[in-house]
Amino acid sequence: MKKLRYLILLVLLSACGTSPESEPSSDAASMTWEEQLEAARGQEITLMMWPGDPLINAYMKSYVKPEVKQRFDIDLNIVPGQGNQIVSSLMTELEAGKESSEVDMVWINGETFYQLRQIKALHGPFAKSLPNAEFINWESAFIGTDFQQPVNGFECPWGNVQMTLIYDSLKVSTPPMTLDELGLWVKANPGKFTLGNNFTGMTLLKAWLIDFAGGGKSLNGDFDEAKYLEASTKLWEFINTHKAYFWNEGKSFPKDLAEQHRLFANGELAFTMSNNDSEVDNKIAQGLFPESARAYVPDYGSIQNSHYMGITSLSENKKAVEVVINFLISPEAQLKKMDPRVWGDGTVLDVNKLSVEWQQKFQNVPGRVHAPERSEIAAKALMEPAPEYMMRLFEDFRLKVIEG
Amino acid sequence: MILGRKNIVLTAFVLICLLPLLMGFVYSLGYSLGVFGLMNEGFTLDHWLRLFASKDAWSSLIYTFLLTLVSITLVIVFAGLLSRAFVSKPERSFTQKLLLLPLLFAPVAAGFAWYYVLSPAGILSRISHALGLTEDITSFPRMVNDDWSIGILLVHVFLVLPIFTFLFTAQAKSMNLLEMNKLATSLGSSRLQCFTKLWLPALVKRFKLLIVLYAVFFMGTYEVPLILGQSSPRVLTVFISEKLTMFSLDDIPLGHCMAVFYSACIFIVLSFFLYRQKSTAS
Amino acid sequence: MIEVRQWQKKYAELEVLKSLNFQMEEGKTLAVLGESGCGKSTLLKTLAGFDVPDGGSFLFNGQNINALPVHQRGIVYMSQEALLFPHLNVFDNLAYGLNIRKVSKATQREKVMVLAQELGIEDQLEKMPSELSGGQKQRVNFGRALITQPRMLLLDEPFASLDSGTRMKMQKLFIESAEKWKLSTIFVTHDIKEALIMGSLWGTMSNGSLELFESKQAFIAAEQSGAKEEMAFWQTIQSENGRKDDE
Amino acid sequence: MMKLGKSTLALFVLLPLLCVIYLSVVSAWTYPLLFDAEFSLKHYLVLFSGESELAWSFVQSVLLSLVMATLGLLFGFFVAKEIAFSKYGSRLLKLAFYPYMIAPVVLGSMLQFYFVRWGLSASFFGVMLAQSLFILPYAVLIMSSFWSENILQLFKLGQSLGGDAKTVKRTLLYPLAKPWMLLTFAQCFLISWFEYGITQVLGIGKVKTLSVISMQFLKEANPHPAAVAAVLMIVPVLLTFIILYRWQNKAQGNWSAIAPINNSLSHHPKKVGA
Repeated sequence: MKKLRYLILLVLLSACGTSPESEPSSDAASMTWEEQLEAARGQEITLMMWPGDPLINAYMKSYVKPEVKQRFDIDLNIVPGQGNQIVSSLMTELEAGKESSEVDMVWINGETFYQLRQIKALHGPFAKSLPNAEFINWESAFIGTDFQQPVNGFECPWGNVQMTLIYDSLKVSTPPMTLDELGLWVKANPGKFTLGNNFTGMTLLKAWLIDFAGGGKSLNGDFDEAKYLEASTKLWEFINTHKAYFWNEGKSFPKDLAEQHRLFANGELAFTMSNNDSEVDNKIAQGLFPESARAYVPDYGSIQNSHYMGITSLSENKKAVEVVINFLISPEAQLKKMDPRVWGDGTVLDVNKLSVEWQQKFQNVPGRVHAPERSEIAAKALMEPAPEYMMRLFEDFRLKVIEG
Repeated sequence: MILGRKNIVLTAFVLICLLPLLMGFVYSLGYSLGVFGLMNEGFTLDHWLRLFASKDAWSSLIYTFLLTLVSITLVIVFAGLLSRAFVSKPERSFTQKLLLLPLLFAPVAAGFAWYYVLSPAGILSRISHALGLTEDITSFPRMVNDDWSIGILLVHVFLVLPIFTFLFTAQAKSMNLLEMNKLATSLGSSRLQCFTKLWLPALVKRFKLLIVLYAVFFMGTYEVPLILGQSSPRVLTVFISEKLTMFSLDDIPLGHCMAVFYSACIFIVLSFFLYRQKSTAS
Repeated sequence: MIEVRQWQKKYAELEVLKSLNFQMEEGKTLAVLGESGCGKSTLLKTLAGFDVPDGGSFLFNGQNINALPVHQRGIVYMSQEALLFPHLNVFDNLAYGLNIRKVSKATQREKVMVLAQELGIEDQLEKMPSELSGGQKQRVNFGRALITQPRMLLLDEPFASLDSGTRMKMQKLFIESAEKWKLSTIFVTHDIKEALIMGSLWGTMSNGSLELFESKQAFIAAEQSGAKEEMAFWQTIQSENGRKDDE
Repeated sequence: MMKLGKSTLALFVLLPLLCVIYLSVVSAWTYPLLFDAEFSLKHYLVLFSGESELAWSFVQSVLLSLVMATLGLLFGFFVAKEIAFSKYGSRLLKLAFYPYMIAPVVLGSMLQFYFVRWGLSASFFGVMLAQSLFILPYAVLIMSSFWSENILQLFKLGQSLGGDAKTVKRTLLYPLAKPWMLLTFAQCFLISWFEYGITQVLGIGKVKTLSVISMQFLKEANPHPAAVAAVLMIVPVLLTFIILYRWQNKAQGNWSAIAPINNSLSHHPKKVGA
C-alpha cells in the first residue's frame, strides 16, 4: 500500500509540470530575407490542415509540396486536423510544458484563431513582415478582420471566399431566396434538404441567425448574449418546425461536408453548400456533381470570410514556415489556387497592387461557369460575427436540434 | 538474490499492465476535477455536476449500454444457431472456412465496407434499383446512420460471430449436446425448446467470462459507430473523443469526466468477473 | 549399492519426507506400497532431481550424485501418464535419448528397431502419440527410458491407468526387461498385488516415512502392507463358495 | 432451408470483401451505376508512382506490425513462463486484461498528456510504445496457456533422458511452443495491423498506418482510395493465412495446428470493435 502511494505521488509530480506561456518574440527583424531563406533550407515542417476536400489536398500535395521542396529545399509534411483538433493538440502540448511543437503551421480562421490566441499558441506578429504581404488587401474588412477580430499579424490571409448554396437545377427550378420560401420548399420536397453538423453548416446557420437578428450588420461587434438569445430562439424554432422535412427526417445531419456532397451527387439531396463560391465548378469538372448543379446566394445573404495560415508558438522552424507562407501568398501560388479547375479559391491579394503582367493573368483566370460572379454576390456578403456566435451555435445545435 | 530475475520480470509485467492505466486515470481524474489543464482554475466538482446534468451524457451512456446488450445477444443467438447447424458437420467444411474471413477485417475496414454495402447510394441499393425493387435512392430503407443502429449491429455481429460460432460448435461437440438434444426431444421438448432451454443456456454458461469480455469490447467500440452511427446519441468513446476535441474548450473536462467514468466502470466489471470466479473456484 | 540417507523435503510447513533412510542392491526392483499423498511421488521426484531435497544424500556405490544436474544422473522418472513428446512420432520419441547424445542415425535406427521389436511396437513407429492406445503409449515411454541405459528407473504407478489385461502384459514385459537389462528400479504402487509381482525388495510408505522389509514374508506379514486383509478377504469368499458347493 | 441458410451466411461474409474490391476498381461511381460504372486500376497504379502516401503507409503498417508481433512474442514467451510458475500466477495473469479491455482511443486520450510531454507523440516509436501497452499483456495471455505443468514435466523428462537445459530447449521446448508462438505472433500482428484509435490519437495523424489512412480517405468521402487501403489491409493477410494454414497442415500433424488455437480462443478473446 505504501508503495502504491509513492507511485501516485510520482505520477502526480510528473503531471504537474508547468506550461510556459511566454509570448513568443519575433526576431525576424534581425535577419534579411535572403538569410532567412538560407536558414530555412533543409528544414522539415508540419502543416496541420482540414483534409476534407480532394482538390485542396491535391493543390497542397502535388503543387505546394513539390514547389517548396524544389525552391526552398523545405519538406512540407501535411497532417489532417480541423480547427478543434488543432486547438486540442496544441493545448495538450502547452499543458505538458513542451518546448517544441509537433505542428509548425496551421490552417485556421475564426473561432480556431480566437481560441489559439486565448491559449497563446500562435506566434506573431509575423504576417506583415513577409515580403509578399505588401500585395495583400489588408484594407478589406473581410480579410484584415477575422470574425470581428483584428488579425494583427498573428495569422496570414491565404484565401477569401463567400458561402454559396448549391442546388440541382433539374430538381429545383427556382431556388428559395428567403427562409420562408425555404420552409415552403422543404415541405413540398421532404428529405431533400439538410445542413451539416460542421463548419460549413454552421456558417449557413450564422447567415440565418443574422437574418433573424434583423439582417445586414446587426450582429457586428462583440458577442451580445441578449441578441444571440433572441435571434437563436427564432432560429431553433424555425429549424425544429421544419426538420421533419429535412433529410432523414432531421434525425441525423451529415458529419462531414464531403458526406453531404456525396448525398447531393447521388441525388439524395437537392441542396448542398460550400464555403467556397466557386466549388460548384470544380466539383462538376471532377464529375462529382451533375452538370445541372448551380450555386447561388439567397437574398438574406451569406458569410464572406477569409482563411489564414498561422505559425505555432512552439514551432522550432518558424523561419521555414514563414518562407512557405510567403510562397503561399505569392501571386503565382494565389493565381494557381484561383483556377476553378485547381481549387477556385478567391485571392487575398489586391490585384491592383501587382504588376500589369500579373494583373492580366488574374483577369484571365478561367471564368466561372455555374457559379455566380463574385461581383454579383459581393453585394450580399455578410461579415463573420464574433467567434462566440459560432461556438454557441455549435453547442446549441446539438442541444436544441440534434437532441431536441 | 533479493530481487531475482523472476521478481524483476513479474514486477515489470505488473507495471506494464497497471502503471499506464493508473497514470492516465490520475491525469483524467485531475483534469475532470479542475486540477490540471490550461483552462482549469483549481479544484472543482462543477465538471462532474455538468456531466451528470447533461442529457447528452446520459443518452450516450444508455445508448452504449443498449447497443452492447443487443450486439452481444445477437451474436450469442446467431452463434448458437450456427453451432447447431455445424455440430453434425465435418470439422472444416467450406462454409466454416469462409466464416474465418471476418477475422481478417479491421473494424475500420469492416465499417467502411458495410457502409458502402448498406447506404442508400450503396451496393444493395443499386442492386435493388437495377432489379426495379426501388425507384430511387430515397425509397431504399436507411440502414446506416439510422435510428436503430442497424449498420452498427450488423458489423458487430460480422466481426464477432465467427469466434463465437467456432467456440460454440467445438464446445457443443465436446459436451455432446446433440445427444442431450435427442434425449430432450424424446422427452417431448420441441425443437425451439431444445434450443432455448438446453442448447443456448449450456453454451452461455460455459462461456460466461468470454461473453462478459466481449460485452466490454462492445462498450468500447469506436471505429464502427464513428463510421455508421448517428450524430446523436453517440457511443461513449465517440462522446469522449468529441468532447476532448470540441470547439468549446470548456467541454474538455467533460470528456475527461466521461473517460474516468468509463474506465472505472470497465475496471469494476472486469474485477468482479475475473476475481470473483477465482475465489469461488478455490 | 544404492543408498539414501537423511532424505527430507518440506513444502511450506508440511513435512512431506521425514528423514528417509534406505539402501538397496543394484539390479533389484524396490516395490513401494503407499496410499496417495504419502509422499511417494515426492520421493521419486527428488531422487530424479526434478525437485531439490532439503537435506540428505543419495549415494551410488559411495558416490554422492545428489549434486549432479538432472541430465547427468542417468535416472529416468516415469509417471502414471505416459508423457510422450507430442510433436514427435513413436520412432523419434524412442530415439530421443540417442539423438541428443549425437549417436549416428544408423545406430539409432538399429537400436530403436531392436527395442521396438522387444516391446512389440515395431509396427507403430510412424504414428504420432495421439494415435496410440494407453498401453502402447506406456510401452513407448518405457522404451524411451531403456534406450538411454539408465542407472536407475523411477516408476510412479506407471500402469495405474491401464485396463487390467493390458496391465498384466505390461507387468510381464517389465519383469522380463528388468531381468535382461539388469535394471535398478524403485516402483511405486498402491496395489498390493502389483507390488508382490514386480518387486524383489519391498517397502511401505506412509506419512513421509519409508519402511523396508527383509523378505516377501515379512512384507506380507506386516500390518501396514494390507496383504493380510487382502488374503483374508479372498479366503472368506472362497470359503463361502466352498460352503455353497457343499450344499 | 439448409441451403438458403448457407448461401445467406456465405453472402454475409463475402459481401464486404467483394464490396471493397469492387470499390477499389471503379471510378466516377454515381448512383445508380453498378456494373456499368467505369472500371480501371488507376487507384492501384497510384501506389507505384513513387510519391504515393498509400504505398508508404503500407510499408509503415507492415513494419509496425512486424515489430509489435516480435516484441509481443518475446515478451509473451518469457513473461508468461515466470507467471505460469509463480505463486500468484493466475491472479497476476488476469491483470493483463485491464489495459487490453479499455478502448484504445480512450486509453490514448488519457495518456496523450504524458506522450506529448515526453516527446513521444506523433512518432513511430511513440505509436509502438502506445500499442505495446495492450499488445504485450495480451501476448502474455496467449503464451501463458502454453506454459502448463505438463510442459514443465516434459522438460524435466527430457533432462532425465540425458539432455542438458540447452539441448532440451532446442529439441523439446521450442518445437512444442512453436504453434503457440506462431499464434501469438499472428495475433499481435493483427491487433497492431487493425489498430486505429490509439494510433490516431497518439500518432496525431502523422503515423499513417493503413487503418488511419483509410479513415482519412473515408472522411474525405473518397471511397476508392479508401477501398485500395482496405484491400491492402485484407488481401495480403488473407493470402499469408492461407499459405500458413496449408503449410502447417502439411508439415505437422493435427496436434500442433489445433491445440493452441482451441486453447487460447476460449480463454482470450481477439480484439475487435475497438
